[in-house]
Amino acid sequence: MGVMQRFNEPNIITTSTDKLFNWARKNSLWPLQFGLACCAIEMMSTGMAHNDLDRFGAGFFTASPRQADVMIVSGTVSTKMAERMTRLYEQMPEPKWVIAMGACAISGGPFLDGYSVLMGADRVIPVDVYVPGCPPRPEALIFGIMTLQKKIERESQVAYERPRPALVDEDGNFLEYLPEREYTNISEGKAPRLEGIGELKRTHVFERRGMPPAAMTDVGWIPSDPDNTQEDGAAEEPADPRGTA
Amino acid sequence: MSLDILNQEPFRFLISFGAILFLVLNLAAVLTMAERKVSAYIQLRYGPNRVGPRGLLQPAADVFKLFTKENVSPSRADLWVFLLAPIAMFIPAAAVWLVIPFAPGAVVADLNIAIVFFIAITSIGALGVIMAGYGSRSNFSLLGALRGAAQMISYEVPLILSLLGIVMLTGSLSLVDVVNAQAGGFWHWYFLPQLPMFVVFYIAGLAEARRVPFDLPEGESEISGGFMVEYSGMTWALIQASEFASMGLISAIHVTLFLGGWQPPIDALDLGSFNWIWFGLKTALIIFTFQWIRWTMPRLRMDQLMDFGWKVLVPVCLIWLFVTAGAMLLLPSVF
Amino acid sequence: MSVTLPEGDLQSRLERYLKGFRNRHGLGESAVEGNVVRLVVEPNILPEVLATARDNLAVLHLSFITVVDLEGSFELTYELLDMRGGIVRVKMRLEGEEPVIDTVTNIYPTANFHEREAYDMFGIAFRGHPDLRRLYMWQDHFDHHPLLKSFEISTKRTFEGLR
Amino acid sequence: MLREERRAREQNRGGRASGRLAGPDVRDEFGLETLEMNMGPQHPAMHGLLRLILELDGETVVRCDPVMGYLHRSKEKISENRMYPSVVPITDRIDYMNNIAMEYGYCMAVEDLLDAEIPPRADAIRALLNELGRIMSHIPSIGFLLLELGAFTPILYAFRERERIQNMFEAITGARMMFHYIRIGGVKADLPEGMPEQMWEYIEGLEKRLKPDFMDLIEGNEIFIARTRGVGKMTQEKAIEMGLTGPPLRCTGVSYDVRRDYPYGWYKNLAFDVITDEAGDVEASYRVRIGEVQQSIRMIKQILENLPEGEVMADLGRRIRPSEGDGFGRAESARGEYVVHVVSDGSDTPYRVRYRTPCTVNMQLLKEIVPGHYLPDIMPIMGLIDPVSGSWDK
Repeated sequence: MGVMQRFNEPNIITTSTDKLFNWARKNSLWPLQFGLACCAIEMMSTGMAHNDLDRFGAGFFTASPRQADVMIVSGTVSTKMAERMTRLYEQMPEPKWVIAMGACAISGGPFLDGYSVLMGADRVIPVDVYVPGCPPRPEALIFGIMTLQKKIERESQVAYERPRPALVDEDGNFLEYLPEREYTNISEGKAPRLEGIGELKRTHVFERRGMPPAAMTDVGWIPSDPDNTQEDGAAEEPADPRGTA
Repeated sequence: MSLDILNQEPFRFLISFGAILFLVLNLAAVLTMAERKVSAYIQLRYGPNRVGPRGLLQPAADVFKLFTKENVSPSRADLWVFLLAPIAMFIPAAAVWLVIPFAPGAVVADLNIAIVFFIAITSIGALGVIMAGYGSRSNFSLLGALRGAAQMISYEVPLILSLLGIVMLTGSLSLVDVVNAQAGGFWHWYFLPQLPMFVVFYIAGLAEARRVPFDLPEGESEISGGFMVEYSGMTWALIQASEFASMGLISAIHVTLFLGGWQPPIDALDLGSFNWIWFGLKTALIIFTFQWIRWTMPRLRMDQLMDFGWKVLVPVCLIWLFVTAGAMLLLPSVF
Repeated sequence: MSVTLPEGDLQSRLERYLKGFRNRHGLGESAVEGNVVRLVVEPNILPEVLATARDNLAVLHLSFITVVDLEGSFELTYELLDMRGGIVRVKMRLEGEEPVIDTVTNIYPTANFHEREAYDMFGIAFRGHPDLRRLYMWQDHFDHHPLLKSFEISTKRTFEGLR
Repeated sequence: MLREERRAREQNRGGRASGRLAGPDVRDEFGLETLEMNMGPQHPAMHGLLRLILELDGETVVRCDPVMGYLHRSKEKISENRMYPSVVPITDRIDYMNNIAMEYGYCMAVEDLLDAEIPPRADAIRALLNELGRIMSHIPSIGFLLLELGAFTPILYAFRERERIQNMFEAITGARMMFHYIRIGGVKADLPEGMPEQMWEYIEGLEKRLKPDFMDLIEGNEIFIARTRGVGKMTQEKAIEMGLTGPPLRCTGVSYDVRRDYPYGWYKNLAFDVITDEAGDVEASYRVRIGEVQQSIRMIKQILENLPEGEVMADLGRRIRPSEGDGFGRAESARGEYVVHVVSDGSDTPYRVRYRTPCTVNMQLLKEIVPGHYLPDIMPIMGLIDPVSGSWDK
């Protein structure tokens, strides 16, 4: 509501409408019908008769992201899927929330070692509630939704300005999630036939010590060529814990 | 004196129009709630029960949330068409309520061509579907719109044909006349002599209201929302409201034409000006059967839908028209 | 219209398979072990051996193709089932870092996805494959063949590592 | 008709034709194009993360190209870097609707390497849970088929049964979905006290409920028959050519079941029928699945009637270190033939683990069978294959 943002500080109008809007939003959280992996079965189980998610007004699973309020990332996010997931997140209209369901969506879980697995959904989209478990029980997901409801209750449209950490640190690194992302045309085109196969890089050591290299947090990550990095110097310098834009 | 002014023409019309709009919007909200509750009980669940007493405030929460939701319009969309489509869908669904008699004397406009008005206005709804699908410029919505156009235009034919029997019997196109002609107990209602037409109107009405098994334009599991795949926030809410309003409208017309409108089942139960209770009860019954079918049946395919419409419903209508006409010719004393 | 699956005694059937392969292709190292006919073939005669299996011996089902990276060479296992208890296991050794082998999709169309997977994971090129694209990984964003032993992931967990 | 072909033909004619009728190929003369559409990876009916690149002519599908890999979790690579016992949780997550068969296949492969003897009670419990898992997978599959046809309610009835079975599994294994119950050399623990009786009671109840809750509701429905009969029809040759296994193969009439033809574990002692159907369409696959649920009930009853006593775990030592060689484990999962091929180099970790998942192979069917069908027919065909994305992507 653009009207409310004209106020500089909270007043009786914004706080009372806050109450109404937050009440409405928290009681009508429509999840996106977005089953990624194993946890999707438990997510469905949550919506089914035994643990009826519809009791909380959250049982309407929308097929289109345009009508959804909350995205339940239910399962492992592979690097191939990460771009699609980000796009779905950006297609959802504001206000929107994300629940990371299960160990894989939180950190990569049992597939942390894998070469094709994103280390948690929060590397590409902001996550509000984490529901641990592999997979979490339906009760745990319901608890996650209720936690999200509590979080929504505390939201306000206009608030006193609080001192916030700077967006950019001294080195010029961005500290917050920035939705700017280049979409490349990923086409499943024809492979290079026999003559093209020789050009592929054959040897690569895939390392994950501590935090991943900064470029890896982005979707469409290409592991840096060890030869190139030596030539370019600090172009792809890994192990920046905050990640760069 | 002061109240008499309200009964004068411009004021009377404006007030009743406001009342109808209020009724339609509330009907949509109540029907969403009813839909969720009915589906829940069919599916061995409870349905919404946390918001307000027994979950009755759930539609209010939904509506306020949709009000405050961002309204996304795709960058490649045809913006005017995209934004006008929900309105083009909602207005016909609301306008036909003007000619429906709710109780003796309680009708906003007693048109003498009310049935033609109904037919003409409801066919605008198909235009809204096409606009929504074309304007969103998405493959899914385009498919939904094409399906919607084909389906709604095809099922208009049996819908209109099934009304003709009643027009012949009544000799009038006014809905008030139709209701008055059914006075004197439920055996005088038209669903008995016009039983095939009653069924055809019911089925074609399901298709007109885009309900399962004819919800191909939406086809949630096929084209994930069809023509409304790109709508969000209030525009989506308006589309939903018009869907539910048109469902209520089809039920109300169905009741008015075949189930005696506000006429009580037997004369002893006549409630005078409170006869709208009968009208409401009958409409609610029809709506419940709509919802019952919605949560029980699978969806038809496009070609099967067309086959059913043109090869089954239309011939049935035509045959029964001839039967009705023949009966009126041969047994003029009865009719 | 209908497919006839082999019937009769399993042992005699296996002997018949073995004899059929030996008569046509030689194959000195082949033997029957349990319900398995083990064949070791040279890569260049693989399509002929598989064609014999399908057309002459009516072993209709290609179950899977396993590729094992032996660092320097690849071992391929084609497992064929006659769907009635008998197994024909064709093993062969492909030398070289970037091997090329003839496709068997014209004999067993089901090999399509198996070969695409082998190309994706190991970079083995199948000559004559109708649609050789990567199956799982990105065509243009992931330039490695991840199941090669030269592609290491950093967490190797061993028994000693537990302590 | 492929777009390239048309383009080539247009070029031969010298550019795009004008709107006049000039030849027999009317569609091209008008310059009509097919619609390219992208279904998935996020789509309600794609059973997870499948992407279909479709080319539509009206509502008819001209070309269908499945693109997989959106849930590729590098399970084979991870398995190579783990010790033998700790691969079992990874196999659990392959086919997450029917996990127990996945564990079973892997453990059989390692036991084949080790030449281990499994105690009979462990074997019987494995078969028991495998069949229970099959019911747990098949009944929701039927529900999903109906859900994608537009009927929402059967899935809730199906998940009610699944929930009850999951409760029993939780009592036995400690987990609702990812059991890690079948271990190399046996099973983790014996059945809890009173579980056979509880299971018997449930199975009796399911046998009674199966007809009123599922068969009566689904089979008589005219719309269900109209949507599924003759849809996705394939011949036996086609099915075998495509390497199909499981219900998609058996619904064409080819009687092939790993449990009978390559018997393993306790299945040698059980009497059961391999359910086949002649029609080879979606409705037939539904009938095959219902029949298999009934056969599973029959098998569970047989196992429960004479459940052997004794240990449930063979003594293989703490450190599992098979000698060099190949180990094969072939099991019938709910979706078809599941094979694990373990190659050992004599160390703690497997040198190579190959999972032959049924869904990957069955998915080839889409490319062959969908063209020519209408767009809404894709959903019942997906129900015919009933893939699980963890299983086709590994």
